[in-house]
Amino acid sequence: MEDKLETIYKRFKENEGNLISILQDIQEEFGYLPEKAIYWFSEQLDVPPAMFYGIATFYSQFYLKPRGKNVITVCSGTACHVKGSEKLINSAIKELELPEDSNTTEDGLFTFEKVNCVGACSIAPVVIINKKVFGKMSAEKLVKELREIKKNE
Amino acid sequence: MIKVKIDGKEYRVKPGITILQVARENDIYIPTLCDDPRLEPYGGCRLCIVQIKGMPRPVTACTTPVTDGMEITTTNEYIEGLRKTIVELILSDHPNDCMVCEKAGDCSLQELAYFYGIRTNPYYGERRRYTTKDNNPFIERDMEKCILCGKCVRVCSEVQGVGAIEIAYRGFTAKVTPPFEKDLNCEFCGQCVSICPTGALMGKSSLGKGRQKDVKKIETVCPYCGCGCNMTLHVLRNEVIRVSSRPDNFHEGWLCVKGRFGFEFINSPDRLKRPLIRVKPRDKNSKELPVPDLNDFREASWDEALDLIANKLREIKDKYGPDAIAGLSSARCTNEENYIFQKFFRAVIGTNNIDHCARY
Amino acid sequence: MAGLATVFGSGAMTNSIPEIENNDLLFVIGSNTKENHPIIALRMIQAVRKGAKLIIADPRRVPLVRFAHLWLQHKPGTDVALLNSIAHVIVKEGLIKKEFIETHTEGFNEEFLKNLEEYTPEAGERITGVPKEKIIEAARLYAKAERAGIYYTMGITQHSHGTDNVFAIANLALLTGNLGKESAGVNPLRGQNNVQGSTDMGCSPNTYPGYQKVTIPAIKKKFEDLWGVRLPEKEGLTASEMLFEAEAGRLKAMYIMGENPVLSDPDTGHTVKALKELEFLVVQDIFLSETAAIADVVLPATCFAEKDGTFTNTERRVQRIRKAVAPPGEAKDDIWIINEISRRLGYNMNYAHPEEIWNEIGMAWPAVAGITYSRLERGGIQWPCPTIDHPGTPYLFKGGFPRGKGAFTVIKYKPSCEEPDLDYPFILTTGRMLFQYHTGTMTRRVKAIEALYHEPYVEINPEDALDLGIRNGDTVKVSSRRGSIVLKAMVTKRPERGVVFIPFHFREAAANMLTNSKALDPLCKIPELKVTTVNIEKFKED
Amino acid sequence: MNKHIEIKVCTGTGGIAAGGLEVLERFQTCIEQAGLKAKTLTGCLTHRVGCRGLCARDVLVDVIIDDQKFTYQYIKPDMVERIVEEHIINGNPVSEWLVTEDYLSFYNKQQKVVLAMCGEIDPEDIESYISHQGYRAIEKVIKGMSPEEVIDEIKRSGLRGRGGAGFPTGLKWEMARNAPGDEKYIICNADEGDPGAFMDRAVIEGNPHAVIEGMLIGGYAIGAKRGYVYIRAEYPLAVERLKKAIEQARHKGYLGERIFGTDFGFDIKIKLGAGAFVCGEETALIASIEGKRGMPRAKPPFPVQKGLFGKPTVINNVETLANIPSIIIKGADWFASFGTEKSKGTKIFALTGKVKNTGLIEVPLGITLREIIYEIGGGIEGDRRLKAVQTGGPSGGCIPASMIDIPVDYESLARAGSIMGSGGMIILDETDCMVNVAKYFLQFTQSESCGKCVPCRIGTKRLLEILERITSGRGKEEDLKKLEKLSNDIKASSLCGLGQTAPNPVLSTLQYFRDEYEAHIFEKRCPAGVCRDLLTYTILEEFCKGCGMCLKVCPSGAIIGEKKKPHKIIPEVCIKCGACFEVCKFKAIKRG
Repeated sequence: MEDKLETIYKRFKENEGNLISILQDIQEEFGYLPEKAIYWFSEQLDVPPAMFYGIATFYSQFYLKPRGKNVITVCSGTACHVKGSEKLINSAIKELELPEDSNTTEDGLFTFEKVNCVGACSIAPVVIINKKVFGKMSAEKLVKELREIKKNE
Repeated sequence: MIKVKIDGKEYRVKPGITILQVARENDIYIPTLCDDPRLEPYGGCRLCIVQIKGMPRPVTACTTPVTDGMEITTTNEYIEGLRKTIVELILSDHPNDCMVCEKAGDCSLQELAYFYGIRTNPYYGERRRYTTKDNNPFIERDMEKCILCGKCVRVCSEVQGVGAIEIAYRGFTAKVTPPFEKDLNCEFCGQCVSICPTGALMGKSSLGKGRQKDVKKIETVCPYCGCGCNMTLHVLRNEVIRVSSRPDNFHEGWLCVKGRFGFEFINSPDRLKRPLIRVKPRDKNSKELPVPDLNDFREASWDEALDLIANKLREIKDKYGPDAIAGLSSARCTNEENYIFQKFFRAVIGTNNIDHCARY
Repeated sequence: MAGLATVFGSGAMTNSIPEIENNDLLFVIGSNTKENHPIIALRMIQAVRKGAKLIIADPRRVPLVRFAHLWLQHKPGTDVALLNSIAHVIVKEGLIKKEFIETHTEGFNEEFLKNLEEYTPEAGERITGVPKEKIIEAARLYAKAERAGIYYTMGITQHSHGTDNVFAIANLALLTGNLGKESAGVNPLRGQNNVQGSTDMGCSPNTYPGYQKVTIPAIKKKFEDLWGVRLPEKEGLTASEMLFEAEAGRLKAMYIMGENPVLSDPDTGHTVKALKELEFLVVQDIFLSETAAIADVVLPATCFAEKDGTFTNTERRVQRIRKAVAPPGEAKDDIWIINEISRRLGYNMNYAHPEEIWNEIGMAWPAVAGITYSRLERGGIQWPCPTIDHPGTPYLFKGGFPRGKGAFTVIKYKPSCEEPDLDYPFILTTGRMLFQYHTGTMTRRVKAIEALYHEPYVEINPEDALDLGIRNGDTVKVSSRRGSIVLKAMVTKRPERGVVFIPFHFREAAANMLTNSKALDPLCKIPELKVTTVNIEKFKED
Repeated sequence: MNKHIEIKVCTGTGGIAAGGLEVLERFQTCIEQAGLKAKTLTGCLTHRVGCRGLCARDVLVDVIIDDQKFTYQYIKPDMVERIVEEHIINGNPVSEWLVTEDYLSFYNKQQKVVLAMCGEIDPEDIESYISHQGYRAIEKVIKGMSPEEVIDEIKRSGLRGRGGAGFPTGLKWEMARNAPGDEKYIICNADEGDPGAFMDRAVIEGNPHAVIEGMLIGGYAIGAKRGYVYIRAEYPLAVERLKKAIEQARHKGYLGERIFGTDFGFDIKIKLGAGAFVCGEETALIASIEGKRGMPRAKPPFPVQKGLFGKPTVINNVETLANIPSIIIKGADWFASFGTEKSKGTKIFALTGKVKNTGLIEVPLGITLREIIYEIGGGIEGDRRLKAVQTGGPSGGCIPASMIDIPVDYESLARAGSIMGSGGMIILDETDCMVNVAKYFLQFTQSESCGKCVPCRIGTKRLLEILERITSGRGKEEDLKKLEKLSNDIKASSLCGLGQTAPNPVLSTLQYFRDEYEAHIFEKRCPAGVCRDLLTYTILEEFCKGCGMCLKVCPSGAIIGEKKKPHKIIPEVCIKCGACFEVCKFKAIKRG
């Protein structure tokens, strides 16, 4: 872990980065923000860890816990909303059997989340499955896709 | 100097200062929960909104600098209506358990609720609930009472230079917290406690010891390091129950952990209460660190102890001369005590063998 | 203090705490301000926020380093070399304030300049371990600042050449004219609430109240008249000398009021032995301290909250303390006790209230004559304050130095008494931590503090720890030529390699079991608590 | 057979989602294969192009043979072979796949200034931009205009900020230029956070160099050497293209030191947003670029006085900056010839919702909503009835169908209780519940409130709770008054634009659709049939054929019945998800 953090630290120095870019880099590397990594940087930069924590919890992009292997994102922008994204969300939650207090399945295979508009409103409703954008999605199609992934795992 | 008009009256003021500063200097009341003259303006609570002629919407007095010719209205029905809504909103997300709250009587929010006569609140709804408790030994953090004024966060970073807490999350779920919601681990100066407008932050050692009524407040000086911080001892029934410091003193009311929370020794059961006379002879051969043990002594009356000392000192002086006696004074005694101690050695014993441990 | 008094004719902080905020440069050397003078550190942080530059010279990465623009991590005991090489650069680059030197100082001569010559930045680097670029930068920052203040504490004074260190600091301020003006100066920060006061009050073997020398006949006469008795002629013993005299059997009785030298003085073994040699030992305290434990008579005294009086803080500010609660049991305040003993010895003091004493002090020392209890009701007053209408003095030497001119001193770097060798390869420096205070008689009786900070520890650099096979939290044995203690290792980058730090608050592992009482500064007799060589090993239970 | 053949495949986010990259790849392989066989297709190019607007019909492909252009719609990879064979090789366009007539009507009323090159040039190739007069504007500026002249030109053009508030761009530049300080910054705000808006994404994806050139000119005008693009991390393709564009511009010497051999130097850094809508607010955006929590602060001081790192800073939105090069090249008068008296030029809208042609449009300001909806948008989906137009996203409002003849400009929209906003335009029809729409936006702003000020942090939460009560049938008469009062108080007392505008969706729906609120509160009924708690589903026995489809899809097991016999819904078990309603082919399920 330390080697990876050193690399991020170097990049931060070279690119005149800031605390947000450090967190983005850590997340890029580890998939989430490990507590240890934050304390490591806190010591390197003599910046209180609380400051990192404040930033990490402010921006919705950051995750403090590891995420699922497959990330399903349903857009809930206005266009998607009026075109029925609510239904997609309900069917996905049901299909994935998500626990009450978490958006990641217990087996760690799926993370499911809503996002504010991905800017593909003209093909609403939109779902992003592992970074691939699916437009004009329906609940049936989404369930089919999810089952497909489950089958291949 | 520039001219501004506040509520119809003209004032000549320094340019660049804020409307709130002008108001404070001229004793014009504008309510605020998030402003403190010792901190950077924040503009979060919005209670200090005022109207300025020519501006489309109200602005906050704490963040808006005065400009020449500015015409400011600090109070009217409209503004007071907005302020009342703000207080109602804060109260709608507050435990409102003033009956048992440590801060009652000294709480800015309670004061505002009283001022605006808020008995029933038109706004109600979800309230923040926190189940985990902060187990640090110094500061009670009841975040359900927190109104997110951010003063604690600012004092911790701007004044104390620590940054142990930060506002985490956002919107309705925003919360002042140490990193990763752990127990607070900081310098425990308690600056945050002193500046908190509500009962969200309290000193643990004072909890349940008494509120404002009947508390005597005595101005004195901290017994620890040489900074000489002014402090106020809150005394109830012959017990110091709390220490605070006035923002208008020369250290601006700041204290450190020892000054603010280190007063418990006053009431320690270990305090010496009667003179002691040694009964167990000293073990001259041991160079080990002595272990204090009351069993080595017996209690004595003052007369007995003082007579013994006087006699012993006279005896030694007579036998070996005054220079066989020496005194060590204390850097923690008062000037007056130190003065008479050295006077005692010089004038009564007759020696200049007088020093204090921390003379260097 | 003795050092400063020699240079300027007065030994105290030249400037006051609120002024710090308007400094544009702060040079903090040998002071862990954030932990030992927390509220003064807040002013420094404010100054930095307002744009001041902060230079810190300290062998440890003290918390204030977070706010520093430049941190000089010099080896313990090399302060003179560091300060002289900074002075060297200031002179060489022509950054001195000529006019100030000409009108206000003396001793800026050939000898002084010649001595500085050898302290090139290169030489400075060799001795102190601080890169020469940083020495040069520090010199430029300090000399070019409009208002530069120097702040130091025991990290400067607790050395066998502590006075030299102070002289070297004074030289810097004299070279750059940073005296006699606001937000500058030379500022020793006093470690205890009333050190300033107890020195002011004449609790020292060579001066009466107000730094008036006991050896000057006219002064002696003045006090004899005031007190109505004949007074002794010769100077008395210093605290460290008292212990040597006691050990030798020549000092027979001691009366210790509110101090705990067993824990706070160097070489505990020596202190204990010396005190035990006494025929009669009286200790007056609020707790049964380690020193009281070996006393013949222990008298219960009152604490700050139980009495009236005044304290004088580190910036010469005299302030009132007030009685808030009644003392426990039969405990009595010191004034009553001394009154009583005096009476029994045939001298009637009979002070009814501290105010009477204060008024007498005003008669004895003109610098506080203008300070009265009724004036103090409105807040503290900084001495000198000679008359009732004088506002007090925030900063000293506005019109010049009391001794006439500020004196430059020729100072040579001398190594500390102990230098690391094969048997004792580490340098131990002792000091305080934020939460505990001095020997802990008060703070160790505060539950919250004890809950978190009850354990003694030794700070070790990670690389040293690696070499010794020590991990964070391991139990280690630290030994010196005088003794050994066992405590937890705290592996941290705070000290540099080869240096370890132990706070001296803890009786369980009393740091002063290790320190040296024989290495004293020749002038003021302060012991070298900041440099002791020690060995460290992993502790094995026998 | 030396024909010039060009094939343009749309690969914006919409295009890619529809399979644009696969289509492109298929074209490349097919042509290669064909080329190998016939060795005749030497002049053929395949291009990536950005969004051309009508994303609903993606993948759109242009086949241009010797200036003869044919556009195909809804192209899937397996259709490519036939197009290559029949059209490119044999010269017979596949007529059933070509765009229909209404495709053209989508473009007729549009006026492309900013989007002129989107869909025409390859956004990943700087030469493609240069060949369309790219970087000619900055050359003109640097070589022949003083900063004051540039500012004057922009002022004369009447360009106003396209991010929402419509502050005159030239004036903003002038204020920054006049602010004391030797270090200044220009920031491109590409943190397009409004749900339902994607103009900035499309512009950067389709023509990133125009934004860069706009920043260069702005930097020159105000005296900045450094620019930042603050862009959403949720737009990976836009970020990628922007990065490439900046690198290419540096390589070509348009960015860096001594541009065009003059003393002027300028460079751009990209800062990725991390997911906070409030960072669209200028002071919050600045905090975020500095690496802090994106909390707004009170103005004054304004960013043009004290902005990024405490230095004078201009923040312009993507579309604003993309307008700049054309204004410089074609002149202020040309630009001012579009639009109305006070609102000059064109505006891009993301036309979405219940309209037939959804997509990105650019129209001259002053056009009516009717023209946009019925001529460009082709009317309402399913020929249902228009109910309202939502503009300005969460800060805007809903304009009722009765007002669709108002011109689209800053002032008219404001008068109608909405705002221009950054360009989201969502068409709502009779099946949309306006209370639900207001609740949707409040949900959004409430979850995006930074929490710094009381009215926004707690006020929006309470507004949302009231709306939730109303839509779930627990609304009371007094709630309407409360909504109005609280909305007005939040607007008046919030710290930043987010809170000051958050109640707009509530206020405008209350103003125009009060009857819907009243139906929810007094009749416990949702007229549009959207609010789930107020709906009941019943099976009409006379229509039910007992096919069992509803029983199969019901997630809660609320439907019982034997095959071939009428089914029944058990109301206590029904969770009102509407699955049965949608699946029934016989209209046997009644919702009400």
